[in-house]
Amino acid sequence: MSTLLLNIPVTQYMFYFLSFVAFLCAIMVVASKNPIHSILYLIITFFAIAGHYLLLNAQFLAVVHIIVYAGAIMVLFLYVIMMMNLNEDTESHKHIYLKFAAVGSALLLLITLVAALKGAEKLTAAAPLNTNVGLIKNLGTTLFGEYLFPFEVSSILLLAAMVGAIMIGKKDIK
Amino acid sequence: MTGILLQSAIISTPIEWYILLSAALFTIGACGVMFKRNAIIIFASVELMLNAVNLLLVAFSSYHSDASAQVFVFFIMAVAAAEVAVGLAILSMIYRNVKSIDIDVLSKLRH
Amino acid sequence: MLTGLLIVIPLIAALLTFFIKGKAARVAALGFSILEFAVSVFAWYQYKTEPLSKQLYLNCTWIESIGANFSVGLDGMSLLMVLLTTFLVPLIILSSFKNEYDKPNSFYGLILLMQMALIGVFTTNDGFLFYIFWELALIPIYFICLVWGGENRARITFKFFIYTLFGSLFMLVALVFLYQHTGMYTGIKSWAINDLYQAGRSLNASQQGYVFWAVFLAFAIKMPIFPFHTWQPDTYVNAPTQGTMLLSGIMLKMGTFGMIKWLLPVVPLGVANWGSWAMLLSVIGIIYASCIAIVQTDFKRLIAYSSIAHVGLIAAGILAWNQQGIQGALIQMVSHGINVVGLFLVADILFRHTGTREISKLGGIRNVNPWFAVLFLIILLGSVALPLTNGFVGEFLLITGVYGYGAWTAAFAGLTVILGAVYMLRSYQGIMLGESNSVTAGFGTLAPSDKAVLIIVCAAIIAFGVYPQPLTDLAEPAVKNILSSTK
Amino acid sequence: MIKLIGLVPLFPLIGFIINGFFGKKMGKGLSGTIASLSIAASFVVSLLIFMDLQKMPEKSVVVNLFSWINSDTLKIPFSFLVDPLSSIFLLIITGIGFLIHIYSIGYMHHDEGFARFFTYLNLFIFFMLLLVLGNNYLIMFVGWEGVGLCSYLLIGFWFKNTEYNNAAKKAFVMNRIGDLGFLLGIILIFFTYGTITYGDVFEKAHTGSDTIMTAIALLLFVGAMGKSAQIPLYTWLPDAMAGPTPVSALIHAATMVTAGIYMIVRSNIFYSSSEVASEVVAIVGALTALMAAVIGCAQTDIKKVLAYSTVSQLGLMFLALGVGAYSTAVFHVTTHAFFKALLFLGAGSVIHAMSNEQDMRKMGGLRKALPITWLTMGIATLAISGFPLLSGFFSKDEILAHVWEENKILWIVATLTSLLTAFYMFRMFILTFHTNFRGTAEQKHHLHESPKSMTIPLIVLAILSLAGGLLGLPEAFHGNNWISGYLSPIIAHRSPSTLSHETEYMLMGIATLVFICGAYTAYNVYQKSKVLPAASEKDMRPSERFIYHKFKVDEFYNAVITRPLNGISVAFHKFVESDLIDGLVNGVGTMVKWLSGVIRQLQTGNIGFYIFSMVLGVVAIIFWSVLK
Repeated sequence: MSTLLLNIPVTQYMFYFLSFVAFLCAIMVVASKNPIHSILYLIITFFAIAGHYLLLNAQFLAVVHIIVYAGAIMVLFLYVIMMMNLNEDTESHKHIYLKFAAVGSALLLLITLVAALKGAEKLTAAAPLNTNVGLIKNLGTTLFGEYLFPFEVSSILLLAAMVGAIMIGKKDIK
Repeated sequence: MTGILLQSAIISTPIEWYILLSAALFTIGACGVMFKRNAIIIFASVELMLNAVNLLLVAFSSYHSDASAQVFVFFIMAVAAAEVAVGLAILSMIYRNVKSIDIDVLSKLRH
Repeated sequence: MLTGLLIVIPLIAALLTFFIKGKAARVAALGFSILEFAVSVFAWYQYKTEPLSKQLYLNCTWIESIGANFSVGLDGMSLLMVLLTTFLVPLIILSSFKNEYDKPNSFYGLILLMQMALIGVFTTNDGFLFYIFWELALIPIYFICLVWGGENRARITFKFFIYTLFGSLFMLVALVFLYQHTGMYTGIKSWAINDLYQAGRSLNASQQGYVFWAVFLAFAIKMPIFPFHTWQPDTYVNAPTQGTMLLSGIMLKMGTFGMIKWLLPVVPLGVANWGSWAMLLSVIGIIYASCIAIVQTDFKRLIAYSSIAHVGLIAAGILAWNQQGIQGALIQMVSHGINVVGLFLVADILFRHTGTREISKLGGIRNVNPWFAVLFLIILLGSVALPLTNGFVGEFLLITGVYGYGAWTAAFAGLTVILGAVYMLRSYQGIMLGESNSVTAGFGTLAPSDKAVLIIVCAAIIAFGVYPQPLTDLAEPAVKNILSSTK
Repeated sequence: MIKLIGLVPLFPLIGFIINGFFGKKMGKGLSGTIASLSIAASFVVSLLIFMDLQKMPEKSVVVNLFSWINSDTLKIPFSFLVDPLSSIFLLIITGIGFLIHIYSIGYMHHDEGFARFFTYLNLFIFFMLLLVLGNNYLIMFVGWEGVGLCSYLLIGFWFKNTEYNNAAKKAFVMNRIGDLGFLLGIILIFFTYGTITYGDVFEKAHTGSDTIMTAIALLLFVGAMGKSAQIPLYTWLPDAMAGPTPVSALIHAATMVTAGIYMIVRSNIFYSSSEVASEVVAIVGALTALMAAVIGCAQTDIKKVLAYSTVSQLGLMFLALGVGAYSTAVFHVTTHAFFKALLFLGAGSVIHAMSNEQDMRKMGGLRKALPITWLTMGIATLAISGFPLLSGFFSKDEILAHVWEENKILWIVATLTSLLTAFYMFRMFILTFHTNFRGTAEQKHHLHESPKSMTIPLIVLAILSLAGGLLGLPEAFHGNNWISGYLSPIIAHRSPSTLSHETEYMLMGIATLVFICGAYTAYNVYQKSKVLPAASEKDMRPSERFIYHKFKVDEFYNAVITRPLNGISVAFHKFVESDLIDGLVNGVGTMVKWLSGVIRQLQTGNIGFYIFSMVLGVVAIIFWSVLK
């Protein structure tokens, strides 16, 4: 492993860099008091994750991820925050014990998660690595072949969500 | 070109690192959900958690050379989008009525 | 086919009745119930000519994956219960003609729905279906009591509902447990009654004990047997009279019938080990309920307790598990159904004409309306099992059956003969005899519908008392059958 | 003719139905006529059947009507048996029944419930006939309970009076206590012999063990105790005098109360096979006879005196049964039916004349106003007291002779009873008909002899009371004791009398002496010294008051049975039911509710808390699965 690390430093460094950015920004999402900042940090996190996707050979997914999350969802978030005029930190502070408890239990979660996954049997990569899985062509065949029905169902879900959002958002419902 | 670059990425980085990263992101998300009171930030934290899972899925997908996991990521995205759309609509509705999205204020269900 | 028809007719009738507005609903309901009675009589005729006729059985695949079938059929025992149901429901509907109920269409619709569920319970040969009908019967009566009941109806009906449901859940667990043990040889699990019998008998003694108590609890609450009876008097008093009649006249028989068909043949070892405890409860219940009936002041409540006493004797007869005991139980189930409907109608008439059911406030109605007194007396005699009334045939066989179980048990169970006379005559004297007072002086004449029901009930009481052959003919072979299958 | 036995109970049934449905509309004359005619028809048929039976060699005929209850081996047909025993009872029931129907037409003439009275009376005859005609124990039981019902209805005939109603209820419930014993006896017979048909049971009787036979005999005797008013179930009979007097005559003297004797004679095989049972019967009978006679001496109500006299005579009959003199008991039933019915009807005539006054202290000197009643009642009094050569003399003497043979102590008791009987009967007779009139002037003004319809039955019964002894003329009088010979086919073990004629003459002499003593004492006290019973309770001596209150047995029962039962019932109702059992049931509900209240605190409504606990839960689950 160490030889690999020496031999191919570029991707390794990219991994470290992206991970560092993602981790830091994620913390900032939670830590910053201004909601707008939070969302902006979240966007950076998403970009970092998209970078990971690229590293992992999932190019199409990376693109979609940016379009959907950073492009659509986060804009929606910002839009709503702006609309509500929440750009300042309006929230009163939670009790300090509660914060400790939250952080504590989160750490507990982390430990258990890591422990659980560590206990899993050693993973070995599939022998011939197929670099083409992340290509549109491949994804398309899988999506419209094996997962055609769930795909259609998810479209209904989206439609329902859309209708629901409009219905809820309407000002006065008779 | 990219293929070569990325092929080496998955070989060079053991899967455990991805696991660790996703776990960390997931935990941060959970932490945010737990101690923030602003409903929108809670939403954002949930998104973070979802993305942590997505990341793990993609990592395993590459590892096993299996496209299915990436398809699942699509579905998760779809669900996340739906959730955000409805959730934010509800929040704006609540804000319109209660003038707050502080979850501690929203404890009407109790009674 | 006929059996299917018997279940479907009330269902359709109920649905149609829901859509009929106003008073026409009760006429329609009466018509439908009489039609149903006619069909059941035809089924009886069919049974007489060809007992195993295909007409009487229906078996359709229903939920194949769990081996549940829509399987219904009429043997002598079921036919007896079905005839009781179809005979009583028109009477119950007719007896309501003088009561003005809100939303009559729902009221009569629910009665018919109830009839459907009851017939289902009595005819089904499939454990899964049995449970469904069993619970289905609870729903209409719940609404009847809740919507048209007396003052405390919400609390009391809730208690009744939860209590019986609680018991039924134990039965469900036991049935599922039995189901898991079916198909030992074939490997195919099934809810068919014979498979459940086989499964039950293959269990070891302690397992059978658990199944016995779980199922017994459900039946004991439904009947009810001491000490699971406390929901019953309140419910009987608070429910509208027709609801009470349905509860005591027919629904109670679900429990006793269930014991004969769904409990004792299933777990013979459980019965052998624990039956004596159940018997003890039944016998205690007889004496206990009779004693309480003696000091009741409300006539309806008195009947409620007398009903507990009677049911205790029926249960004791069943638990004795011999020809006379079970046959007596079946006949007494029919007799008790008829008598108790008559008694509750009397209580209702008293309340309608005088505004009270307190025995101490009544008195001297005999002076005002001698015919009512005579009809009441006949029903009462049926209830205290005077020979040549229907009550005697059943009670004699029951005591004989219990004697076969144990002489002292029979002696204690037989105390009902004495105590029954005490509380019944006491109430008769309080209500009917003596000088009439301001409450009873204006009692007036009976409405034609009431009179008709009372006369039919009295005629049945005497007819079956003098010539019980039709009942025994139905019951005897069925009981022999079920006894020989457990030997 | 015998095949038409079904007609015998059918006529009263028809009479009952006609009177029941149309009695009120028909008017009194027609209603009474139909009722009496139906009994007359029955009587005629019974008589014909009786004649037929004499000619038959086998002396017993079974007539099957239909099969009644069927349950596997328990097969109970509705069938009738005609044999010497039932034929005698048929004649008594229909004959005396007919006379009393005639009498009632006059007696009840002013009553508004006239038709109802005859309805009940006809129904009673119907059930009584079923009782004696049945060919198995259950049919007997049908009649048994049926007559109990009629007794209930007739005691409470004047249903506006609470006291009468209570008496009726008491009679029914006490009878039911006996009935339960009877029923259990029947069931035991079934389980022992597999049948309850008389012929089959008696044939196999000895296959049962001694204990079982004793048990059967005792259980049946419990039934007889209730119906025939023996200790301890006798207290209902005196109270039963609340009914109209013809009812007392028919039901509570002549017929229904003798059902117990009929039943024991019918099942005599069990008693003759069981020493214990016979002894119990004899002792209970003797005690009842003596006790009732003592109480009878202190009563002032004319009907009460007769009621206790009935109880006492029934006791004598049971004493006879207990010593194995079955046919003698039937003989005494017959003669007793004659003279006791006569006494009651005579008393009824007196009461009728006295405008419903029953207290003997307010009567006296009625001889002139009521000559026929005086004469007939005089005959009956002589008969019951054992005046030589009258019916009661023979039957009672026969009983005494049999008791003498078996047990001298019981004989003394029985003789003492006879003495008391003579005393209180003459006391009653003298207080009623002789000495001075003590009633009000108005009553005196109204005094009249009863109408023909009432006096004719009196005369007929008086003749029967005079001549009834001919039925069982003892050998000592060169008679052949017809009744004993006639009944012999149905008696399993006959113990022919071994007494020499000399002893018999001696016993008769003693009986006569006893009669004279009793009668003379009464004459001395009430006629000569003109002693009157104390006018009110205060004037009585303590012992007298104690007897007047019937040894306080009613109070004793009240304290020992009725009140504890009520107490237990109230306790059950108030405490066990609502607090204990329902409390437990509701307690479960309350507990769930309380628990929910506690757990509900977790539902803070704070989303953060929910998420927090969710995370902890997830951690716990993962942790647990990892550890596993």
